[in-house]
Amino acid sequence: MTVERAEGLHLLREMLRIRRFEERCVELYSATEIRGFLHLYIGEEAVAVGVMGALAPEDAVVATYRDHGHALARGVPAEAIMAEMLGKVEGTSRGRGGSMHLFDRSSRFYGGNAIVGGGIPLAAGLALADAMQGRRQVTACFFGEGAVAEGEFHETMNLAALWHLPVLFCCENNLYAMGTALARSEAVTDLAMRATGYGVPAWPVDGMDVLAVADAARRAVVQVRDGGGPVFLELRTYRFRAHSMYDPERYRSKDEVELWRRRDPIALLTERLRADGALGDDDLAAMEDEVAAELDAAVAGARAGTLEPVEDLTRFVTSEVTT
Amino acid sequence: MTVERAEGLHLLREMLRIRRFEERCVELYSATEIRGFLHLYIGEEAVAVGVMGALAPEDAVVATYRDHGHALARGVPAEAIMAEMLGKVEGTSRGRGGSMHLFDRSSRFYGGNAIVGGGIPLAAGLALADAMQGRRQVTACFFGEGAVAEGEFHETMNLAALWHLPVLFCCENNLYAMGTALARSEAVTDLAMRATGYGVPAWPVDGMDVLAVADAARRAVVQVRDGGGPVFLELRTYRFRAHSMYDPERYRSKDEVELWRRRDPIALLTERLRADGALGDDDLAAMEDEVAAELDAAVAGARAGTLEPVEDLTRFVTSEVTT
Amino acid sequence: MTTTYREAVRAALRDALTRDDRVFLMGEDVGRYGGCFAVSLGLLEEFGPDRVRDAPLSESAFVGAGIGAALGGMRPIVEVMTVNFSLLALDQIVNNAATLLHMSGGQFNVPLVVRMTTGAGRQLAAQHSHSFEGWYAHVPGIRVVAPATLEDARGMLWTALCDPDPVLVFEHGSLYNIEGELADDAGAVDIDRAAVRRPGRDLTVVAYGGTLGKALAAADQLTADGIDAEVVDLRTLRPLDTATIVGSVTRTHRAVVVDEGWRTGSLAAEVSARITEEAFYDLDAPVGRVCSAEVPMPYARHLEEAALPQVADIVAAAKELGG
Amino acid sequence: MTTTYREAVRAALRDALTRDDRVFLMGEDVGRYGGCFAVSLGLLEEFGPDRVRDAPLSESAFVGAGIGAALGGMRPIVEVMTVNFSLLALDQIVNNAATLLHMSGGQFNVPLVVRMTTGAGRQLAAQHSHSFEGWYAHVPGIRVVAPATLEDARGMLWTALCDPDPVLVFEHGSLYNIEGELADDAGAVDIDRAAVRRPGRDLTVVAYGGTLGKALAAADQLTADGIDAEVVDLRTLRPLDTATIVGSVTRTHRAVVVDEGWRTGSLAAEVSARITEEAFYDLDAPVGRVCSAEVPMPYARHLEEAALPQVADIVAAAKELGG
Ligand SMILES: Cc1ncc(C[n+]2csc(CCOP(=O)(O)OP(=O)(O)O)c2C)c(N)n1
Ligand SMILES: Cc1ncc(C[n+]2csc(CCOP(=O)(O)OP(=O)(O)O)c2C)c(N)n1
Ligand SMILES: [Mg+2]
Ligand SMILES: [Mg+2]
Repeated sequence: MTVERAEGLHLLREMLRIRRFEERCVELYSATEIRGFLHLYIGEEAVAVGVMGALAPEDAVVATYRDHGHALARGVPAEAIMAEMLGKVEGTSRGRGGSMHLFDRSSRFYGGNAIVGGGIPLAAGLALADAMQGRRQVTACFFGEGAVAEGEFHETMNLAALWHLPVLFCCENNLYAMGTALARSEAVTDLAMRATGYGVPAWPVDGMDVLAVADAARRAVVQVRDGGGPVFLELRTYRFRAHSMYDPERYRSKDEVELWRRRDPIALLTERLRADGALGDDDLAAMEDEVAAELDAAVAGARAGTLEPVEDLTRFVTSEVTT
Repeated sequence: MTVERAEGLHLLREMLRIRRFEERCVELYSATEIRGFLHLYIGEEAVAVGVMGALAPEDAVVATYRDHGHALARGVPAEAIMAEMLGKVEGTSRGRGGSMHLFDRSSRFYGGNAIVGGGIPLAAGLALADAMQGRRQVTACFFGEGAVAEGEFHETMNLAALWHLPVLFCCENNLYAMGTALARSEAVTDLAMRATGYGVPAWPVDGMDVLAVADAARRAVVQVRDGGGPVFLELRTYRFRAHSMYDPERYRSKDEVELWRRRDPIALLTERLRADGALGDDDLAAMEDEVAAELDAAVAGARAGTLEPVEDLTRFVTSEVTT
Repeated sequence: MTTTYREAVRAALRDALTRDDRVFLMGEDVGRYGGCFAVSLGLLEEFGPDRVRDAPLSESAFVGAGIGAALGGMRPIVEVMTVNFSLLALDQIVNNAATLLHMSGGQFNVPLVVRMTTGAGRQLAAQHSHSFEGWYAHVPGIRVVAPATLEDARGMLWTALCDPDPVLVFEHGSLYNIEGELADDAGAVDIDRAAVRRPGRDLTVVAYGGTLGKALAAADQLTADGIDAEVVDLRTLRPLDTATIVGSVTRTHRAVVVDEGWRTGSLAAEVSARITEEAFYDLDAPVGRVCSAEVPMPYARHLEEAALPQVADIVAAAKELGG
Repeated sequence: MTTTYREAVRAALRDALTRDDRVFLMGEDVGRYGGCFAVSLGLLEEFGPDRVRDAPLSESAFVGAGIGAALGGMRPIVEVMTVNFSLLALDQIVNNAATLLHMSGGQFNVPLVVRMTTGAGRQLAAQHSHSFEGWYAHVPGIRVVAPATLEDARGMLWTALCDPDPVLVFEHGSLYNIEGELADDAGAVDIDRAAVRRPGRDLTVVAYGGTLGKALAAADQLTADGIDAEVVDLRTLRPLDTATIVGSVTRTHRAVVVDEGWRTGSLAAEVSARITEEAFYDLDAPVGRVCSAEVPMPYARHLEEAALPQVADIVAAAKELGG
């Protein structure tokens, strides 16, 4: 498939933003500026970047606790995300959600859910609301392959298929749920095949090739938006780092990780663009500089943010204005 | 397939026992001797009778709230079941369970579960215990087609397939979950096909033909007992009466019910045995008399039963002896 | 006009569906079957299958879909047949409905109404007789109401729909058939305040939902003993209207709290603790509790009656406080 | 020897797996990952994948399978990573584990142990910081324990496994790293009685699990104000050892109950109500409660600290009671 230069550079920049953002998070976590659980998206950038590119601004997104990449690719400002992780009022959730609970009304980003499978029924409901109100909108729902074992996945797949709901199910198959390999969690590991069992069109995608993801997502979104009912994408990817910040990684071999690192989505696209002559050394350096500048500003801005007054502890338990 | 006379008569008698038992229940319910919810098995007799015949005494059974047929076919005395519904100490559960919660330790009958899908995980656990203790036993788990939409069904199907557990899943597809037709509950209505999606061998069976059920169950049980892992049987049947004692039946047409009544499992087998010259009018009359006598005694015995003293209200909340 | 509690709820549903086309009713058998307790009978014919939506047996998916639909601009009324089954959807209610507003720093409120039947008294045994509304009343972010009168059955729903946050409505199964007079122009009522249903000088009896009638009957009997009891109907279980409760107790100096939940950890414990915290020096005797015995509900009628709070128990508890 | 709470739990698991081959550990990531809190690290290597069994992300299936395995003669220890996720298995625990013995009229007991982490304090936000052990303590048919010391972490498990009925063990996440001395021959301890961890004359502070340490610290601080506080560790949340609690309060005449759950409907409410019911005339002041603020747990450290019961809050509550 041919890649238009502008699009190629855009995809590369977006993946780079996520990669570098996550690396900043590691630093801030080690410096104990970020606390709690921190799940990095390093290695999986092509998935969020490829899918988000296919969505329209009025579409909706539901993500998991591993949500920095989704938020960034959806256009949530890096500074707001960073401020959230520093627990600041300027954060996406005023510092009340943290890394696992990023939300953004303006881009219809519905979080940031830390219960495995917990966000999936929400996506069906968002799609139901669109369908009942005659809006030609798509709800993209991200979840890991581990969630496929949850009852909430099953119930929602059936409901979405039964009611023909405009949901794009994006299964991020990174082969592990914490330390549990797919084969120890699913009797049938061909997840796209599993999805078709619900009568939902499904196909596997190379989740390390952002162009393949973008292409598959575009086709899927068209089908969903045109009233074709839900579509399921199995995005085959890999997490290069620990499940959360620290984990012994006794469940997979260094060789396996090494093998996958050779298919680093950013390296793959870089090669590709170089080969096409669409990317030169200085282009890349410039891009890195822009991203670094953006993240420097994001971290500085986040640090300069303010803390919610303790007197406001119980705000947002119930709504302050009637809608 | 040829039917051995003795077996044919046995199957007929067992189905007749259930049919007549349920008819007695209707009388006693109208007389308010039986209270609470009462779900009748009339029309579905071939399923329980056919499957139970394939099980060994040391096997285990998990049923639903529509459990009279399963209990009778498993050999639980009619009097104990009747006494349970009259709330007597002599009942299968000392009158504490009622119609929906029949239990019998001696035949490894684990109830009688009134949460749709709630018994399914138990069956996997019973099978796991057999497997871990090296017992070549089978656990038969009955549930309605409505339960297929529940998360507990999905999670357990995967677990049983993944761990290769000796469970015989018996899906009683009577086409309705209360008033909800299968097509309004499942996007894919071919349930046997759905089961194969979990890597579980599955096949549909004519649930109105007790010989077909018995044959399918025999083959399935052999496979499960020999370590072949779980098997799923979709038993296509129909409930001739309301979901529970009373229901408006606004969800299905009289014609549809009439059509299915023409495939009454008892009538079908009777014809068959007559045709084979294995059953004469007086054989049938004699059988009816024996069943009537058994049920007269059961009702009389149940009525003569005793009520648990109110002082014992909180017994059996925790065990009285350490096991 | 003379009407029943069931008809009052139905009138409220019809009214809501008529007034606001964002409102829809979703749940198991709410449509073709007419509702398992015949509450929504006729609404499918009137409003169509889109707005009176039969759901598969997937409690967590359709409750979660209700949350998502609320996020998407609809005003869903989700019916969970009974509180017993709501345990299967508890994750969605607790981890999503109740927390999304806060986790999103105030961005996403969830205008959802969930109706469910609660309580015992119809010999439905251990899996169909729970009273878990006290558990829901523990959760910040949701409002919990329990209509005990025709006026509240008719009027609470619309107010709940106008609430920007999730509201759970608990209808006690024994109330549907109660009959009485309801003003033709009966409409929305507040869902904030408890109500004094019977003024009295000597003792405060606090009750709600299914036990209000028993509390009033007990109050009548107590007059024979020269005890003039005041009966307070909680109406809203969260947030509790402590002012009305404490106001009454500071006048009467004695209180008995009636609750169909198991005694330990009951809502009655919370009411008792609050009364002691806020009116300790006004109390002439310790706050009494009349709750259910700590036993899974037995089927047998005499045992179920013994397990549930009865008028005689309330009378006895009241006399024990002396005065 | 010096050891940690984590090591004490691991020693208890190893001991149980060694002593009784019916015992096995089942849950998410208990094996290859070594347990999400490293509690079961090394046990897979020692006892093999059959007895240290990694389960898919199917909380309701593997908890239900644990119940079934217990029925089948095994002694399962099921680990649910955290109480937050246990909501997905609540139906199995409440409707099966807790009720089967009673529903079967005493025929089927469930010798199951379920371990889970509970509590907040690590900035894990609204979906990972619940304390629902109070809910479980509401349910007849199960025993609930909360080891707060090294001795109890080491000794409660074996006693729980000897119990013929279900026992839930709640380990507060903040305890795993506490270090201290444990006798080399430390073994089984009772799971019936509360313990006076610090004798005192002026006031009783009731706490358990994660709040015991704070209660003891508060007691130390109170000496400075000349208040000699007695600290009672509940240890077993169901059944509550009312005798020990009330015995203490009748001596001290004042009580403060500490509980990390939300205040409304907390276990502290039950303890408060019982003290008032049984020691009203011995009380010099109303029973105080120190619980969590009624807000989904915020991520930001200063807000989380403000939401949780702290030593200073206990000290303040104690002083408020005067004396
Ligand atoms: C219901 C539930 N169970 C367990 C957990 C703990 N947990 C958090 S992430 C995770 C692994 C999920 O794996 P997967 O769905 O593949 O997503 P990934 O982390 O690989 O992106 C687990 C078990 C949880 N958050 N929710
Ligand atoms: C979890 C749950 N949801 C709802 C109900 C109410 N209910 C009882 S039986 C039933 C229909 C079940 O249909 P199916 O599984 O097909 O079994 P059938 O009654 O047809 O034998 C429903 C909805 C329940 N008991 N449990
Ligand atoms: Mg994964
Ligand atoms: Mg059915």
